[in-house]
Amino acid sequence: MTDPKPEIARHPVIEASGLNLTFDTNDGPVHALRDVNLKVDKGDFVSFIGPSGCGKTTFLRVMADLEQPTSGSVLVNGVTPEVARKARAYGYVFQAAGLYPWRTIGGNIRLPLEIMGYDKAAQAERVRKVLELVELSGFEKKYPWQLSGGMQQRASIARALAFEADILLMDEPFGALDEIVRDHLNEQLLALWARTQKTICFVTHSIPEAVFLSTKIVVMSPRPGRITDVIESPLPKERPLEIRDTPEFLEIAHRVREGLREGHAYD
Amino acid sequence: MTDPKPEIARHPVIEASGLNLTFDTNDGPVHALRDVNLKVDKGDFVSFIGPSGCGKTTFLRVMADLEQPTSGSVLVNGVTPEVARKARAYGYVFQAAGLYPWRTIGGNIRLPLEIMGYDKAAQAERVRKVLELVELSGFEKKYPWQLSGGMQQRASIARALAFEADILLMDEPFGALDEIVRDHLNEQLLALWARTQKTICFVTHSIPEAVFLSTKIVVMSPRPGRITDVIESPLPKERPLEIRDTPEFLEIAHRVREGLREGHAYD
Amino acid sequence: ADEMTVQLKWVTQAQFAGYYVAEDKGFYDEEDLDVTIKPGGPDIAPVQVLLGGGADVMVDWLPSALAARENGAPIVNIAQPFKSSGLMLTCLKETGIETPEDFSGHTLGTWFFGNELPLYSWMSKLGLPTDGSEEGVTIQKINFNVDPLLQKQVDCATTMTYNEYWQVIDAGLTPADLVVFKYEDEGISTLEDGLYTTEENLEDPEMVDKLARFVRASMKGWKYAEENPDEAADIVLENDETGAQTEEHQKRMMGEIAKLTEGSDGTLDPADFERTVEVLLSSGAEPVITEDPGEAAWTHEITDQALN
Amino acid sequence: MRNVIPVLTVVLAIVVLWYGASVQLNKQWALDQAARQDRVLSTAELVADTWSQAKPKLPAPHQVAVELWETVAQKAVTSKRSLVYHAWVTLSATLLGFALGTAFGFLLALGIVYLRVMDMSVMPWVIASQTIPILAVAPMIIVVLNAVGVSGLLPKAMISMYLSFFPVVVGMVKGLRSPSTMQLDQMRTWSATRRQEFLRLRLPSSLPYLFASLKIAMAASLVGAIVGELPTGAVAGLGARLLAGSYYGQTVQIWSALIMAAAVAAAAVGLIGVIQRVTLKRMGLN
Amino acid sequence: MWILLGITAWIAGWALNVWLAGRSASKITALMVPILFGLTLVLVWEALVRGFGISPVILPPPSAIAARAGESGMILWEDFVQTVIKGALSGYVMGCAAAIVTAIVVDRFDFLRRGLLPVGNFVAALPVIGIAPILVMWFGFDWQSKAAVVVVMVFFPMLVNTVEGLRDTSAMQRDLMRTYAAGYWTTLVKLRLPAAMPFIFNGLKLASTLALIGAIVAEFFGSPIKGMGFRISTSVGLLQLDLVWAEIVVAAIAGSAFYGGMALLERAVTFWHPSQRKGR
Ligand SMILES: Nc1ncnc2c1ncn2[C@@H]1O[C@H](COP(=O)(O)OP(=O)(O)OP(=O)(O)O)[C@@H](O)[C@H]1O
Ligand SMILES: Nc1ncnc2c1ncn2[C@@H]1O[C@H](COP(=O)(O)OP(=O)(O)OP(=O)(O)O)[C@@H](O)[C@H]1O
Ligand SMILES: Cc1ncc(C[n+]2csc(CCO)c2C)c(N)n1
Ligand SMILES: [Mg+2]
Ligand SMILES: [Mg+2]
Repeated sequence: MTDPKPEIARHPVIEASGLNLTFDTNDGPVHALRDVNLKVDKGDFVSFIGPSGCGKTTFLRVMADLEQPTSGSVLVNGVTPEVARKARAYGYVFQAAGLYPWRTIGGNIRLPLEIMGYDKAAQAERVRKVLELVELSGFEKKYPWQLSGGMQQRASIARALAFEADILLMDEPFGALDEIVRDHLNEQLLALWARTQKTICFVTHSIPEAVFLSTKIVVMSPRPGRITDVIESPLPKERPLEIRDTPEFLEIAHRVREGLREGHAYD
Repeated sequence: MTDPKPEIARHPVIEASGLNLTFDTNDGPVHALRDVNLKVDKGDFVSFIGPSGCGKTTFLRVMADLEQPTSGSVLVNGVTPEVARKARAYGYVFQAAGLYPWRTIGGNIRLPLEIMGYDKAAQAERVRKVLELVELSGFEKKYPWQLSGGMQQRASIARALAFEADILLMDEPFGALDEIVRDHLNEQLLALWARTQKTICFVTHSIPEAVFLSTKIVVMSPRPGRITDVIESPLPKERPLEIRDTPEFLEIAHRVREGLREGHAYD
Repeated sequence: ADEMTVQLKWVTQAQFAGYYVAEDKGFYDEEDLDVTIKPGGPDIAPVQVLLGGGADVMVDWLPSALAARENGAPIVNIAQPFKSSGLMLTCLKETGIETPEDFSGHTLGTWFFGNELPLYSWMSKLGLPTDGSEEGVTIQKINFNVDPLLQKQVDCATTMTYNEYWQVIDAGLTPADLVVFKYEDEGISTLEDGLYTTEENLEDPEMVDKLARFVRASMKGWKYAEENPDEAADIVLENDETGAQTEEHQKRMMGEIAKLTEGSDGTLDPADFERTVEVLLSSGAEPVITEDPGEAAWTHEITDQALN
Repeated sequence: MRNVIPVLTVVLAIVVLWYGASVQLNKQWALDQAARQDRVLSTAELVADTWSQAKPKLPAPHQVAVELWETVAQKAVTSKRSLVYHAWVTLSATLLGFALGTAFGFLLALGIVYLRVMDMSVMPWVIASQTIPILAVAPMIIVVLNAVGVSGLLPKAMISMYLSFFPVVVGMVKGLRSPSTMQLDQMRTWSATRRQEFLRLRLPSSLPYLFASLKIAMAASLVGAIVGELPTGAVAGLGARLLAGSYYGQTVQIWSALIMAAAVAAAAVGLIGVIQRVTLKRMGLN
Repeated sequence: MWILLGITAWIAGWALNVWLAGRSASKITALMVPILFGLTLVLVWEALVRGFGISPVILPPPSAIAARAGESGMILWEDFVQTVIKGALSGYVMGCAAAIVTAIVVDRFDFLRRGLLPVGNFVAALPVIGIAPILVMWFGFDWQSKAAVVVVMVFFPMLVNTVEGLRDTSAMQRDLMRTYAAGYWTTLVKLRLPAAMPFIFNGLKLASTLALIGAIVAEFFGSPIKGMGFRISTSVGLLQLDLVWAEIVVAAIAGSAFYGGMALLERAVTFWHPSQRKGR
């Protein structure tokens, strides 16, 4: 998204303004989000990065109406998250795979389709397609525990892609995978995103991953959880893996790393 | 360990020859390790890297006498793993923290010391020292669930360091940590290793981590699990974080990546 | 003093007044006996206690004693303080039953454990099938209380002249609301509360002597109780551990009991024994005894020795 | 404490239902009695009568409350007519049986966890043992024990034990096996002895299961003690009260004995709950 | 002599089992070992009864029980039908169904959960032997009152287990349903009930032994003149202990089979649960 967009012409997909969220715990309040402002446009690929406990998950959950902000507001496509959720605007990939053990891989992917009332034929077709996408064709009849951790992760990504939600919220989806698989899935995700014009919010701990994937990188900092930097990526939409050795790439990575370091207590 | 060592003069710390391990499962045998040969010398820092399911954990478990090889042999300090285990030669850090919830952090670290019959004063002294090492002083009285995931990981590392085992077996100890914390702990581990001359076997999914830490990088490949490459690192023992930008470093990283890629089905 | 344990057939009540009186009045002491009286209950089979060594003598009814004997328990009647039977069938008048001929189509509740046999033999005498058909009667097992009658789950129920009948009255029904058939009158009576011991005990002369002394003292107790019913009832009440008995009820019970022990000096009348066996064998139902046990099941040895 | 209002509401609902049920179940007798005396009852009279019968099918709550008050508060605790006395008799057998059952169940669980033979052979029979109706066997147990010279509190306690060991075995087997493979492997890498492994790992991790089992075992033990009282002459104890009440159709007495039994059980179970909370808290678990 | 034989039988049986258990675990050894153990117990019983000359009216030897069971097959069958099929099974089905429905309601309304469960705990502590006579008084002598006792006995364990099970979904699994905007019923059917199955089966297994005992015990307090409880209670009075034990054996077999059946069903339904999977 290097070309400038007419900001006013349409609603931003996500618009958080003055967002605060405080958890009340026994040892006092935890400020998970403090004065968070962010605008995400249609087709953006936004990465969230920051130390453990800085509120990345919480922010995603607020967008998905799984958590209520203490003050401030979030608008999704100009409506509240609740309305958006009821309109089934989201595909959510949780930090852990979270497949239902009593359903096969196919059954797990079919679950949201059943709930949303797709007919049988459409269900089968979609399951086939997304399984292919994450390279799990042939595993449809297996149960989750018969798959390795990485395969489970991919199945859960497939589940979120099966119904065509416009907004994808992904919480460290590639956390448990090794570098090679991760690279591979990064490429796949980018291709999918380029093809479908989805808006993606993506949490990661990996700086290269964030830089490689995103049009916008949000750096966060803990206690209280807040946004410390928003970096618009100048990288082109077409991104071969080799782009990671270009100076632009390293530059952005450096900026992210600096931002991150500020959030830590060391040095 | 760039200087050549007299190989015959002393026993290698770990010597695997012709090692095979097959798991019998319902759907037939799984070849977790096939014809594995490896020699680890005293003071080596060996990293194991490879795709999920290639037998890294299994290999570490065989060394620690937690799994019996189907054929072939492993010798630890010239004796069988069982004898070495009974002589308490190992400190083992498992993939997950695995702290006992009913003991405080201090209590958890004290546990192996109690079992090995250290006296009270020695226990207290050692607990204090290792807590300092992993920067958890002040958390001795806390229970595991009162700590963040990263702190739990560090506590479990401290537990393995508390009794002075000569061999440290670490299975993805830094898996759940973000980049900054990880860098920090990498430095700490290197310092400890340099100071104590321990032999360390270290499993990781991160190529930079493996290259940064090791004197020897073992690349493995799945189905059947086997060693495909053993890379002796030419990097000096003194390793500031910046070494990661040197050409030598990138070179080795490249070689590891290539080795890894071969183990995968893609491209 | 010689120790001795007696196992009763039922809970502490005036039915066993003779033994409590003998204990309380020192009649056992006079015979140099130290007697322990164990109360019974629905879950206690006195025979088991006797054979298990938990008691030396037991109070039991002849039908169940004979059943036990046939099943391999070598027990013998050594005395029979109760001359007549207190069993009867109590019916609600409102059901229209006035004579035994009216039974057909009704439900008769009886205790089991051998108590059902006289009823079966009565029914077979009357020619009434007991299969629950319209022309016949339905036999229903009831527990040792009168609730089923009061709640009209049965039309007639087994009662004792000295206990359950009065519970019906106490519940608020009047004798006019009831029709009773005494087993004694219907010719189906069987021998109740007798004293029994094992064949093994009877082979031991020392034990025989002890038993004779026990029977002598107990009969003395019974005769005292007959003559002083109110005092006997008080003694029973004092010995009741559950604290559930009432004075009024026990005094009345003692009065009724006295009628049953009247005329017995403790000696078993062989004719009564024969009659009981006959009733049991003629019941037509699943028989608890299949053959006449004959004279092996009773002895006069103890009573003869006691009464001399 | 935030449970107080919901609990009170439910209790209130039960009491209301109870009063209604008393009317329903007792009215037959009231009507019959009236008919026998040629009287006609008004609704008010009918209701009043059903709530005050001497031997109701279902006594009204206040009748039970009055009986409880009279037998608990207004009698010396040593009196045979005091329900506290009877409750104590039952409780003592319960506690002894509970202790025996817990110990036995614990040992059995140890055997099952550590000995492969026992694991394979004993468990099905432990389950089968619990399908035997104890009420049928209790008299025989009492007699057999009597025959070998055991009498008094112990036979009753044995029956309590028979009922209470089962939940302990099941819970402890599960609990002693609850440590993860990783935790067991850790112990191996430290080459801990079996004893150390048991004391430092298996036992602590089984405690939550143990407490859950103990609560069930305590309730079962009370049932066992009551069952055990019946064939011991039913001279004293809540079981004896139940029985005596049943011979004489004293429903009010039955119900107050029942309520007392439930209260004793609830108190004993509650006590275990307190111990559980204190222990687990000291161990840092919740 | 007999006592010696008993001790020998015990040692031999145990040794054989140790040997069997030491060998690789096949289906056959898994079945053989408990059967052998049971046989050993029976042998020891027989030997002890004969050795100590215990009267058959106190404890009959297994041989006598077997003989009696052979003779009285018809009676045993009739009693089995009356007690197990009519009483226990119907009560079990009603009680468990009612408990599951109640659990769903209780789970829906937190107020009820907090109010009902503590009170239910108290009610569950009421001993059966106290409740049975009352229910027999209310529901009559036939199987209906037995079913009622069974309902009362199984209801609470089942309720507690189901409530527990319905709560046993992870926050993530529930959140996933929320992101699909799934309604209460969809969530119940597609997530909470399947997730609750291991707990529900725990309850069903527990309830299976309770049901049988409940039905038998209830018959002690009033029954038509058939039924296992009836036979047991009256035969004790007649000292026909062999018949009593034959009934007890039938009860134990029926109960174990019932339990085993539930365990098999559990295996089929909750095959996915870690406790049902071997290895890792
Ligand atoms: N339900 C909750 N109750 C109380 N505190 C909470 C809750 N959920 C999150 N928190 C706190 O809010 C803060 C932000 O948590 P969050 O899960 O959003 O972090 P995160 O950035 O996703 O971290 P990670 O990288 O570990 O996933 C943390 O301090 C956490 O302890
Ligand atoms: N107990 C077991 N039974 C059967 N198969 C097993 C067992 N343990 C491991 N395996 C199999 O052996 C192979 C090697 O497993 P291992 O855990 O060593 O992999 P790994 O290299 O540590 O993978 P990861 O990166 O996921 O930790 C895998 O295919 C695994 O499925
Ligand atoms: C075999 C047999 N066992 C027990 C009793 C019970 N019982 C003994 S005496 C008595 C009268 C109580 O008022 C009762 C009910 C019985 N009748 N027959
Ligand atoms: Mg998170
Ligand atoms: Mg591993």
